[in-house]
Parts: sequence; structure tokens; C-alpha cells
Amino acid sequence: ASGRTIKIGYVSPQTGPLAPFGEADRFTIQQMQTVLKNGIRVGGAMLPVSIIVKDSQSTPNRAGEVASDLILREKVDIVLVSGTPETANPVSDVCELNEVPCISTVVPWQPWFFGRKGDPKKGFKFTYHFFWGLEDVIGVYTGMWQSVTTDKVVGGLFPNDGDGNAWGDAKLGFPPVLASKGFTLKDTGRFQSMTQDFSSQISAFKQVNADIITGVVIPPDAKNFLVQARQQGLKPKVVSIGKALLFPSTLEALGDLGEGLSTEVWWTPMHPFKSSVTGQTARALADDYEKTTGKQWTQPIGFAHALFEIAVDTLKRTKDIDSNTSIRDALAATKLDTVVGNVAWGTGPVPNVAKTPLVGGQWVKGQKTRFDLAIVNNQLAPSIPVSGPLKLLS
Amino acid sequence: MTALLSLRDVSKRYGALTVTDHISFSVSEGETLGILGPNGAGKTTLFNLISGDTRADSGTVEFDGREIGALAPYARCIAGIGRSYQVPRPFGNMTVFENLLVAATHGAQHSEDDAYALCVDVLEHTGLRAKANRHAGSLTLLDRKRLELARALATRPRLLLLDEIAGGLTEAETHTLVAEIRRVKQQGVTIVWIEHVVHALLALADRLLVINFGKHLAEGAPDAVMNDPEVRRVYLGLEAAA
Amino acid sequence: MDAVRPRFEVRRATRASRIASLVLIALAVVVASMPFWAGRDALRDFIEIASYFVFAMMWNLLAGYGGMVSIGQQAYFGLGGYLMLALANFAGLSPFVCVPIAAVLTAIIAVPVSRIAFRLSGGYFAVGTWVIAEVFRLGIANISALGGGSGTSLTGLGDIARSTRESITLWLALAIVVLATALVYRFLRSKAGLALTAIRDDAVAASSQGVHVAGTRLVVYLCAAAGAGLAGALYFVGNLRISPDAAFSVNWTAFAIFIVMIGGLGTLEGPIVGTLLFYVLNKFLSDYGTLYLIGLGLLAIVVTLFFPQGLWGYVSRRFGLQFFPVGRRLVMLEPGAPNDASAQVPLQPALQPISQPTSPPTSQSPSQSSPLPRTR
Amino acid sequence: MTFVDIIVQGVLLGALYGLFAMGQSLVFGVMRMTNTAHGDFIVLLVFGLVALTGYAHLPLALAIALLLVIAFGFGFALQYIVLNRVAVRDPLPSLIVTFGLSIVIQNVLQQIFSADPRSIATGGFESASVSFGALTLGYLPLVTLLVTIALTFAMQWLFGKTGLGRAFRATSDDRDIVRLMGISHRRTFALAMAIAFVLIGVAATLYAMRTAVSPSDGPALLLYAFEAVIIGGMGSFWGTFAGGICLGIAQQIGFHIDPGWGIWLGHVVFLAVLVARPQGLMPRTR
Amino acid sequence: MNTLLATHGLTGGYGDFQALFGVDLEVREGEVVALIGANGAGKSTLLKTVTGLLPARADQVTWRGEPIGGARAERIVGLGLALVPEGRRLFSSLSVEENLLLGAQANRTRARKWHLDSVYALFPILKEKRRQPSTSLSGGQQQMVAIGRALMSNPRLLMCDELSLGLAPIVVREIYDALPALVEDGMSVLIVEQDVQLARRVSQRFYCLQEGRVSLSGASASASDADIANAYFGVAA
Ligand SMILES: Nc1ncnc2c1ncn2[C@@H]1O[C@H](COP(=O)(O)OP(=O)(O)OP(=O)(O)O)[C@@H](O)[C@H]1O
Ligand SMILES: Nc1ncnc2c1ncn2[C@@H]1O[C@H](COP(=O)(O)OP(=O)(O)OP(=O)(O)O)[C@@H](O)[C@H]1O
Ligand SMILES: [Mg+2]
Ligand SMILES: [Mg+2]
Repeated sequence: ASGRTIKIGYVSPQTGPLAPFGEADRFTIQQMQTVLKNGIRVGGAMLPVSIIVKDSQSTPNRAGEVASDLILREKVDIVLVSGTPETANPVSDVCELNEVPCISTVVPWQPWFFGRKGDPKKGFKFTYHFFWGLEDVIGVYTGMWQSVTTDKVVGGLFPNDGDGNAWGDAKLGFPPVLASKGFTLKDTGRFQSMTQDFSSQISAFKQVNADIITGVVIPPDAKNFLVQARQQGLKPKVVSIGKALLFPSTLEALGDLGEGLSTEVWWTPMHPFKSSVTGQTARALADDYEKTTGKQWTQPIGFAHALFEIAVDTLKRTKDIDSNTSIRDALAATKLDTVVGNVAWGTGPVPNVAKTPLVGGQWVKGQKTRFDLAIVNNQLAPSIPVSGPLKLLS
Repeated sequence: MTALLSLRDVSKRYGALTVTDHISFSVSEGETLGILGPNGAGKTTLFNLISGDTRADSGTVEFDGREIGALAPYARCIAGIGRSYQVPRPFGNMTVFENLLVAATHGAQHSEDDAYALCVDVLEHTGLRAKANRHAGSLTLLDRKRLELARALATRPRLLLLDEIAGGLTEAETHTLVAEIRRVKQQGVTIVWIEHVVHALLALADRLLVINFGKHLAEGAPDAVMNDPEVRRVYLGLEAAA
Repeated sequence: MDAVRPRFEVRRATRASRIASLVLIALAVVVASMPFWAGRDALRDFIEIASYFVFAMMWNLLAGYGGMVSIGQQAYFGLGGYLMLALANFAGLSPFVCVPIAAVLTAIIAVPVSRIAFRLSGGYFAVGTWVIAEVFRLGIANISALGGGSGTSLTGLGDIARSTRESITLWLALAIVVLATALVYRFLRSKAGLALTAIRDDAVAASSQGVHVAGTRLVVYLCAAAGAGLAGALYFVGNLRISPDAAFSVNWTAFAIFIVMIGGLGTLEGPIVGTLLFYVLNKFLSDYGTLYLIGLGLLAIVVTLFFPQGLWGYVSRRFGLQFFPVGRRLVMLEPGAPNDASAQVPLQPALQPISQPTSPPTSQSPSQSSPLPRTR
Repeated sequence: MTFVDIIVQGVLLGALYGLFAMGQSLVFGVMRMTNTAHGDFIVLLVFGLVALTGYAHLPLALAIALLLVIAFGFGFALQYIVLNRVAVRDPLPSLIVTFGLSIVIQNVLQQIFSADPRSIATGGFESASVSFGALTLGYLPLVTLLVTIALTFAMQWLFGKTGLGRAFRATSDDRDIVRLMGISHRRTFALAMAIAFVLIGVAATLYAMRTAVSPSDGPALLLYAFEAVIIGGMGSFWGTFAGGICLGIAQQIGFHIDPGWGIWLGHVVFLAVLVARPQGLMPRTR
Repeated sequence: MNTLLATHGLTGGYGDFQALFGVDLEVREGEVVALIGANGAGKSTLLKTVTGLLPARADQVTWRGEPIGGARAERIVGLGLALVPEGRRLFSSLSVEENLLLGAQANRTRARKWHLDSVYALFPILKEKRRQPSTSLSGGQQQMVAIGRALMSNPRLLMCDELSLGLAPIVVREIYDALPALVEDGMSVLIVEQDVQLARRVSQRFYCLQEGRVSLSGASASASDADIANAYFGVAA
């Protein structure tokens, strides 16, 4: 196996509705190509590396197809995938079936594991995942909400998609925990994304006069809901929503409505971690991104970077580069401090899942940019500094 | 001779307009009935009622002793009613031959191989043989009308409904047409023929039916009807026999 | 009849068609042996091609021959996929067995659906079918047992050895392609196929010539549904993961339309040519993402505007080639008989306006028999 | 959610759908063209407005006016150069070309503006509202309703009473013979499409104020527009308006029962209407 | 009487199918000219070419000496030339009255002898059905609308293809009786007619087409039936 090129496959949504999740990819890939230009040392030999990037076009089918391409045509040694169940799950499935090691992230682990019909006893043979889980986001959100005075009535907006179904799941999702923590949840049921009208939810929330609104919705829905909520006189004190509120671009689109909204935060420049391949701190990485692209930093940067950190580390530790199982074994044995924190499998809630820290953030008026993401809750990851308490919506 | 087709008290209205007004008549086996009437009298509608393209509001249509008012057009065709359209409706993307083949395989219920012979016969007699492989869409008006007749014949009808197939033909062409229809008649096919070209009609019709505003105006032996002063006034616009 | 019957014969096959049939059989054998020599990617490619092709061919049957232009065939594609998956995951049947069963069930479901769809015609039909597909998508998205909106994975295949799984899937795909093609071809050559063309040209006239219009249409619609179901089931056996948005995506029909139009509407060769072209493009250019899709869209537009008869249509007119002739040519045998094979219009009609499935019975509008040339 | 509330919100939602549908009603009803790019046209103009306000930094009012002018020209050109070739009774060619257009538009927009959703800042207008006792109504939805009604009046008059309207219908019947009446069918169609685009422009403006729009949103809008047109019946703009309202109310009721089934119910009602009255509620032309 | 319309060696056809081979024909102010010929002779093609529905070389067709060949139909009809097309071709989604009104659209300048009332006077039945969709009319009634529609543009030259086709004798009579009245106020008429006798009776001059060529022409009164039969079919019938 001397001198042959190591091939790393990478799948993410670079176009389509989920494109914000893939926004950082071009930057990350370029960075990695420069870092790895003289290859990786595997078992004494220095092997050249090529990274093959595929676009899932935000559709599960396409994601599955390109994954098969990577495996069958490009014959990649390892597959990396990032961004929403709609992308990560089909790719992982294909890898599992074709017995190729796969690392996935940027999906709460439950939708990834149970969404793929995983069995907590058996786990998966070739697919490994690192990210936080619903228990974390629930913890963070409830933590934020408990830090302020509300009537503890929560209105839930859970769409009928991978994330929405998981968040709203009666066993794994918000409902049981909220109940146990003394919140009352008003869940009007799963709705179709791209809904033009939320008046039924709004009036339901008004009836129970919910002070808190939460959920995981795509940007257009978020805007629709918030606008109509204000129109129809729903005045929540706290709005904590996942997905839609992750990206600065969507906040821009929200205009004034955006200020004070809160969301979960998986990575920021403030995170006290360093990259194992470039040695950059989180801050340095973010600055590098803003300098290179001229765009405001976004959370996926860290995780896209971490995917490659783990891949490189795994390959370095691989005994026989030509054996999938050998690579897989190396992957399974990973214990690495990455720019998103420590990643190690075996300690997670279920097999094949490693967890990264999660904190809570709120969008506040920024200096350079219209909005900045301020960390307001770190109870699950005290190592990450908070910049202030959660403020109620005016 | 037994009645092959008989309409009893059939009416059809479009909105306020009564197009067919309590019409009753019958045609006996082997007979040729000519139908005359001013434009808009309701002749074509009458055909539509018989062929099933439109349903009557009231009254009964009997064919070969059985009530067919409820049957769909295709069923009536299979039962033995073949029709031509006043404004030709060829299957434009098919060849002339295939046009006939449709009629022969479905209307006449032949297997495809038996159908070939029948179609060739019809092509021969309707002077379309040379155009057998032409697309029906590119035919001239005359050939389209020929095709209407040919297609109706290819369904092996017992009752043949002809709607103004002589319109627009020259003298000579009309003669050949009349000859062809006479041949069909001699095979014992019952014919109902709407025609404004009266002399063509007179050449063959055993009996004439004149309708006006959907109403039965006159009926009987051709010359009798043609000399009926009412008919002459309404239809030919002549004052009583001059 | 009295007249002496002239001697004649009716030509249906062409030389090209005889050669073609041999070539195709040979091809099938080659494909069947692929597991023993070809790479895994080739196998998968064929399976994907197969499902695209079958789906496109069925759309072609429906729209190109049946004159029923639907934007809703993804309904049956998705149903096929979901039924296969449900049978496999819940009833524990082997997914391979589930594929044909799913197709049959799809056709059964299509029966009541057709009663709604057939109330519509022309553009109405096109849009109506799309809405029907949406109804299925949203309906299934609300069934949590099937994973709801997030979809679910096919579990049944995990424990079958990889190589066996792949070869069986390939043979299944091959069988489906051969069967579907053969059936459609036979159907189109039969007198039912004849009726179909007639209906497309003028439904009213057809019924007055003894053609059971509604019946014929229904048969075609059900065939198309079953075929789409097959394609869908096959695709998701290969793809393993299904979700409503993916399974019932209008893009399936969009692709089918592109394939057929680029290849040639209303010809059996069209979908073949179209699929191959589409597939090649998809393989080598799809990494260009948006640009690729822009190109695809433009291609479809250009072809429709300037080669309405599609690539194959163009070739077959240019060189009078026909691998799957369905037309009939009458040839008079006795000497001197005017045999205007010279004045041949090509047997394969260009794509001409398909008269809408139903037009008012007494309508005297001569639109489909106008001697005036249509301005293009 | 009170019954009144459901109905009111349904009407307001329906007005938006009706507005989406106006342009389609003209194109589908007059040219008999199955335009599957309608939704993408709306999105296109939304981004046009975004470009005018966000990049060219024009004041909103001016931007809107400019947009409508551009829309008119663009619609005219599009029809004259491209779509006229496929504006025949056969739905297929137009269907494919517009399908193609739809894909091209979506991806071009994505190439230029990225996949991020955009909207028009109206300085809080979109969230302002008046309340009548229990129910509070947003200004924006009310404005949408009024605009839709006004446009319906205008279109019905133009289409039914004026010579231009007559020319529209005649041209859609027989594009050869209409030339013998001294009318160029190419110009007539182009004009119709131009007007349709102005209507789309209005819809796009109000829509962009209401929600954030991303390049791939078109198809979702298309179906609502089509449904409104078909429920209402070909070529009748009051029908289209009514169709939109029906759709809105149906969905609203559905949402109330279960948010997951709202849109579904809308579709089902649409199909039900088709089965009951294939010609639509108030058809004008056939 | 000066010439209104003239063709010079007019050729034409459909795509690569040629239907006309050098036709010379002229129509003068206020005369009725008949165009006869067997089916497929090229009569309709001639009319379509003259009105610009089919392509032609500019100098092949002149209007008052001006070359108009190949010009756009919508322009040509503006000059005062109206065609009653073969097979009626009414606008199915317009009411009878709207069909007529549309006819007036072609003419903005010329005198308005023909307007709704005068057309209704000519065909009273149409007045009753003015609000009905034109599809709902009988074949004959549709023909009347087609003629009325052409008249509404108050043309200088009215060209009728197969006027009597599908018309009851009484209607044919009415229409042809109206002809002289039309000609009176200077309108010329070119009629394509299958009924040769009728055609000759109403026309001053006639042209006979045969396979795309003029096989006979002259004063309608003088020509002998034998000649015409000959001109019709090439050989004496
Ligand atoms: N749309 C068309 N496409 C191709 N050829 C045509 C078309 N219309 C007519 N032709 C051909 O042109 C020739 C002349 O046709 P045309 O209709 O001018 O004859 P005509 O004298 O009007 O006959 P008729 O008395 O039947 O109307 C015919 O041979 C016919 O086959
Ligand atoms: N679908 C319809 N809707 C409304 N009225 C109709 C319809 N079809 C026919 N009519 C009316 O019915 C009457 C008779 O029409 P029909 O076609 O039967 O007349 P006809 O006797 O065939 O006349 P012609 O000899 O001119 O063909 C006409 O007044 C026509 O207006
Ligand atoms: Mg009639
Ligand atoms: Mg003619």
C-alpha cells in the first residue's frame, strides 16, 4: 500500500434550503488542503491526501447517491458528513451498508441514532457521530428559562421533519423533561415546513398565554411566525428557537424582530479550544474565516474543522490503510481534543455517539455586525465563558 | 320490413333553446332516409342523439328492437351504428390506413389481421387507396370527408349516419360519391343521410324527413316532400311550386 | 364484398428493428453477467439507470401515447418506495420480494385515484395529478410509523451478504427493465395501442368509432402507475433511506419529462436515449451544483423549442431509423398499383398538439383538422 | 381558536393566495398555458425587490414602482421571445419550458443570492395591527385583502369588457384567424404576460413584506396559485378570488384541527371541488 | 375600373409541399370574381397566401400596385382586405356578438357601412343568438357569423372560401342575393365556390385553378360549360 493516495470524502448541503449549514465548507476544505498538502504519515509512510467534496443539494436522495459515488466510484477510505438529519442520515446509512468508516456531525445524536433505527444494544459497525443531544439543548433552554421570571408556560413549534419530530418526541424530546421541571408545554402538533400561516398556533399560545416560545424551525417559518405573532398580539418574554436562529444571515432577514432571540450554541470563537491540526484557537479560526470570506463567523465552521481533525488523527493511527475495519478500529479508539472540545467514543449515551458541549446564546446588537451572539448560559459547560444573563424580550 | 332504428318523442334542449322537439320517426331495415332542414334545425344534434355523443333529455332511442338511450357511443357503434361528422374529425397523427384500422378493430371488433382486408376494401371503394399511408392531418377537405365516410364504413355498420358529406364537392365528385353510397345501400346497409345538396339526396333517398327548429315538419316520399309548399318556403325559400 | 380484392401486405417491422431486437437481447445477457466482471459502481449505476428509465418510459406511455400529461407520477414512485419499505420493515419480507408486490399494490391504489384524476383534462389534469401527489406526500408525512416527515431507513438488507445483495438487486433491475419494455412495446403494437393514438388525436371521434375511451385510458393509467411503483420500489432498494419529500418530490416527474422530451416523446427509443444522456450529464456534471441544474433547465427549454420531436425523433426522421416501430404501412403488391411509398410521411409523427382528452361533443371548432398551418 | 377567528384568518390568508393566483389566472385562463414557473416568477420578483432596496438602496416606494415597470417589460419580453413558441393548447410544451425556467430561476437566484431567505424591511409595518375586541388583525393582511379585491375588479373589467380582453380570448382560441382581424397574436400574448407579471410584482412585494423568501420557495407557492385559479374556474377573476378564499379557509380549518393536516385539507378540498364541479365555481371561458 | 388586388406568378405552398405554380390573377374595384377548381386545386392556398397567412415574395402580390406579398397578415387586412376562411374558424370562447365586434378591429379608418345592426339585418338569426358561445351554433349559423365578422371590417375586398359549404339553399340564396348590394358601394368580392353554375351567375369574371395553375379565365357569361369542365379536370369530362 505504499505511495497510494488517501481519499477523504466529504458530503454537506452546499446548495438548497439547508445551504447555510454548508456555508463554511469551501473555507474549511481550502484550509485543509493547504495543511495536508504534503500528506499524512501512516504507519511510517507519508501518503498524499485528496479530499473529494460532494453537494447533497439539501435532498436526502442526492445525499445517498453522492455517498455511494464516493464509496463505489472514488473508492474513498473514509467519509465525513455534516448538517441536519436530511444529509447525515442517508450518508451514514450508505456507509454502514457498504462497510466504509463514516464520521458525522451537526445533528443532535437522537435524530441521527434513532432516526436510523439504531439499536442501543448493538449500535452501528462503521458509522460514528459526534454532537450534543436533545438532553443538552433541553437542559440549556430550560436553564435559560429558569434564569428569568416567567409563567413557565411554553409554546412549542415542532415541524414535521427530522429535528422537529425528535425535539417534540413524547419520550426523547422536550415534553417529559419540561413536565418534570415544572413547565407546561403547549404543543399544537407537527406542522409542515413552508407553512404560510401560524394563526392557529398563535391563538393557541395566546389562550394559555405562553411567555416562552421554543421549537426548531427553518428560517422562513421563523419569520412568518414571529411577524404574525406580533400582528396577532402574542407577546412572549423569551423566544428560544433552534436551526432558524443559528445563522447571522437569517437574523438579518428577521430585522428588528431578531433582537433578543435566543438559541442553542454549539461553537463560538469564545470556546476555549484549540485545533489539533492547525493549532489555531477557536478565536483565531473564526477571525481567519471572517478575513478570508468577509462574512460573519457561523457555528458550523468549528465542526467542519473538527471533522477533519478527527479524520486526520484516525488515519494517522490506522495500522493497515487498505482495510476498512482497521481504519474503523482506529476511528473507534479516537480520543482527541478538537476545536469543538474533546471527542471520544465509548463514553457516549449510546454506542457510536460522542458528545460535545452545548451552551445557550442570545442575539444582541453588535458593533461590527447587526447582531452578535452572546453566550448567556453555560451550566452544562462551565469552561465556556458567559458574557451576561439572558435578557427578556421588550 | 322491420324498424331498425326508431326514435320516440325525443327532445333535447340547450338552456332555453329546444334543439330537438318531440321528434319521432323510424327507419326500417335497408331503407335510406334523407334528412333536410334549414341550418340550425337540429339535424346534427339528431345524429348526436342517435350515436350517443349527446344524451336526450326525454324520449327513447331504439336500435334493432332494444333501447340504447343509456349506451355510451362506443357501445352503440359496436352495436352497428356508424357515423360521419359534418366537420371532419380525422385522427390527424395516424395514417389513413390506421384511421380505418381503428374503426375495423374496435367498431367492427375484428382481430387486427382480419381487419386489414376490410380496410383495404374500404380504401378501394372510397378512392383513398393512393393516400393509404398519408397522415390524415395533411388531407384536403375532400379527402377528409372521404375519410369520414370510409371510417364509418370500416365499422361494418348496419346503420350508417352521414352528415353532409357531399358539401363542397363538384358535380363529378358528387356522382362518384352517390355511386359509392348506392353500392353500400345495395349491401343492405340502412342509411340516414343529412344533406343540403338536395339532388344528391334525391338520387338515393327512399324517404325524406324535414325538420325545422327541432320540430318534425314533413315526412314521406321524396317528390311529395319536395313539393310540399311548406318545405319549399322554409327550406328552399321558393314560393309554392312555380 | 363484390370488388376483386387487390393483393397487399402490411409492413410493421423494419430491418433496423430486427437488428435492434437481437442487439438488445445480447445486451441483456451482458448486463446479466455483470456481477462476475463489472465493478460495484457499475452495478449500482445500472440499478439507478434502470429506475430512472422505467419511470420515464411509463411517463412516456401516459403522456406521449395516452395524451394524459401528468406532473403527478411521483405519487406512484413514492408509493412504490414506501410500500416496499413498509412490507420489508414491518411484514419482514425480503425487500426484493416486496418490489413487485409494491408495484401491484400501487396499481390498486391508483384505481380510486384515477376516478378523481379523470374528471380533469389538459392543464387541469397536469396540475390536479400534482396536487394528488402532494396529498400522498403530506398524508404519509403524518404517519409517524413511517418516520413521519423525517422518513426512515430500510433495515431488511443489513444481514444479507454484500455481494449477493448487489447481484440480486442488479438482476431484479434487469428483469424489471426487460419486462416493462417488452410489455409496453407489445401493448402499443396491439389494437389497444392503436386505440390509444386515436384517443390522443380525437377522443370523441374515437368513441364513435367503437373505442372504449374511458377503459383504454384507465388501463394505461394503471400500467403507468404500476410501472412508476416498480421504479420507485427499485430505487429505494438501492437507496435504503426514504423520506416523503424525497420520495414524492416533483423532481422525479420533472426528470422523467426531461428524459422523454430530450429523447423523443411518443417513441419507445426516446426514453432510452434520454435516460442515457441524462445519466451521463448527471454523473459528470452534477458536482457543479447550481450551474449543472441551470444547464439542465436550459437544455430542456432549448430542446423543446427547437427539437420538439427530441433527439431520437430527429434522428429517426433524418435517417428513417426505427428500432421499435409501432406504425403500420400498407403496401400494394400488384403492379401499377399507386404505391405512394415515395410520398411517405415519416411513420413517426412529429410531436403535434395532443388534442385534449375530452372536447365538447358538439363543438364544431375545427382546431385539430385545420388546413391552416400552425404558426411555430 | 374561535370560529370567527378561523374564518377571518382564513379570508386573510386566502386573499394572499388569491393575489398569487391573479397572474396565473390570466396566463392559465387566457393563454391556456400550463405555467409551472409561476411560483418562481414570484420569488424572482421578490429578489428583484431585494436587489433594488438592499443593493441599490432605493426607497421602498420607488423600488416597488420600478419593480412593476421592470416586471412589465420582463414579462413582455419573456412571452414574446420564449413562451410564445409554446403557447398552444397542448399543455406539454409550455409545461416543460416553464419547468425548465423554474429550475433555471431557482438556481440562478441561488448562485447570486445564496440560499439564504430574504425579506423586505418595512420598518415594523408588517407586524403592526388593529384589534377589534377579541381578534387582532395585521395591517399587512388587511392591505393584501384590499389590494386583491381591487385587482380583481380591474382584471375582470379589462378581461370582460374591453377590446383588449376580447383580443386576449380570441387569440387564445385561434391564433391564425385572429391575425385576419388585424391582431398580432404574439403581441397580444406578450401583453397578457406583461400584465400578469405586474400582478406577480404586486404579489411579490406584499409577500416579501410578510415573510422571508428563499430561492427554492417557488413551487410551494405555485400549487396554491393553481388551486385558486382552478377552484374558481378558468378566466374568471372573481372565481380566482373566491378560489383563493376557499383555499385559505379550508387550510385554516385544517390547521385548527391539526397543524400537520392544514395544507393537506386545502388540497383535498381542491380535489373535492374538482370532482364536484370540474369547470370550477364560476367559470367564464371554457 | 382600376386594379385592387393582383398576383404575379404567385407560388406558394406548405413547407416543401408546393401547391401554387405561378398564378396570375387580378381583382378590380367593385367587381365580383369567382375562383373555381377541383378540390385540392389550390384555391384556399391562394387566399391564404394573399392574406399573408402563408409566405410569398413581395412583388408576387400587389395591392393597388403596392407590393404586399409576404407582409404580416395583421398588416395586410388593415389595408381593407377580409377573408372568410374555409371551415368558419370562429372564436369558440367568444359570444357571437363578440366575434362580430372583433371583426371591426381590423379597420380603424374606413367608412362604417357594416356594423352590428346591418349584419344582424342581413342574418336575423344571429341577433337571437348574439349572447351564445359561437361553438353552440349550427354549422350554417357559424358560416353566417364568419361572413358577418369579415364584413364588420368594412373591407374593400371580401374573399370568401367555400361560402355555400354546409348552407341550406335558402341561406345560400340569401347570401348571394346580398352580393350585388355589397358590390354597389364599391366593395369587390372574390369568391371560392364549388357550385360552378352559382359561381358564374353571381360573378363577372372567373378564374379556374387546376393543380395550382390557372387553367382558364374570362368573363363568366361567355365561357362554355365544356371549356370549364375541361379546365376543371384537364381532360374533357
Ligand atoms: N395544411 C396543409 N399542409 C400541407 N398540405 C396542405 C395543407 N393544406 C392543403 N394542402 C395541400 O395543398 C393543396 C391545395 O390545397 P387547397 O386547400 O388550397 O385546395 P382547395 O382548392 O382549397 O381545395 P378544397 O376545395 O378542398 O378547399 C392540396 O393538395 C392539399 O393537399
Ligand atoms: N352544444 C351546444 N350548446 C348549445 N346549443 C347548441 C349546441 N349544439 C347545437 N346547438 C344549437 O342547436 C341547434 C341545432 O344545431 P345543429 O348542429 O343540430 O344544426 P344542424 O341542423 O346540423 O345545422 P347545419 O345544417 O347548419 O349543420 C343550433 O341552433 C345550435 O345553435
Ligand atoms: Mg349540422
Ligand atoms: Mg379550400
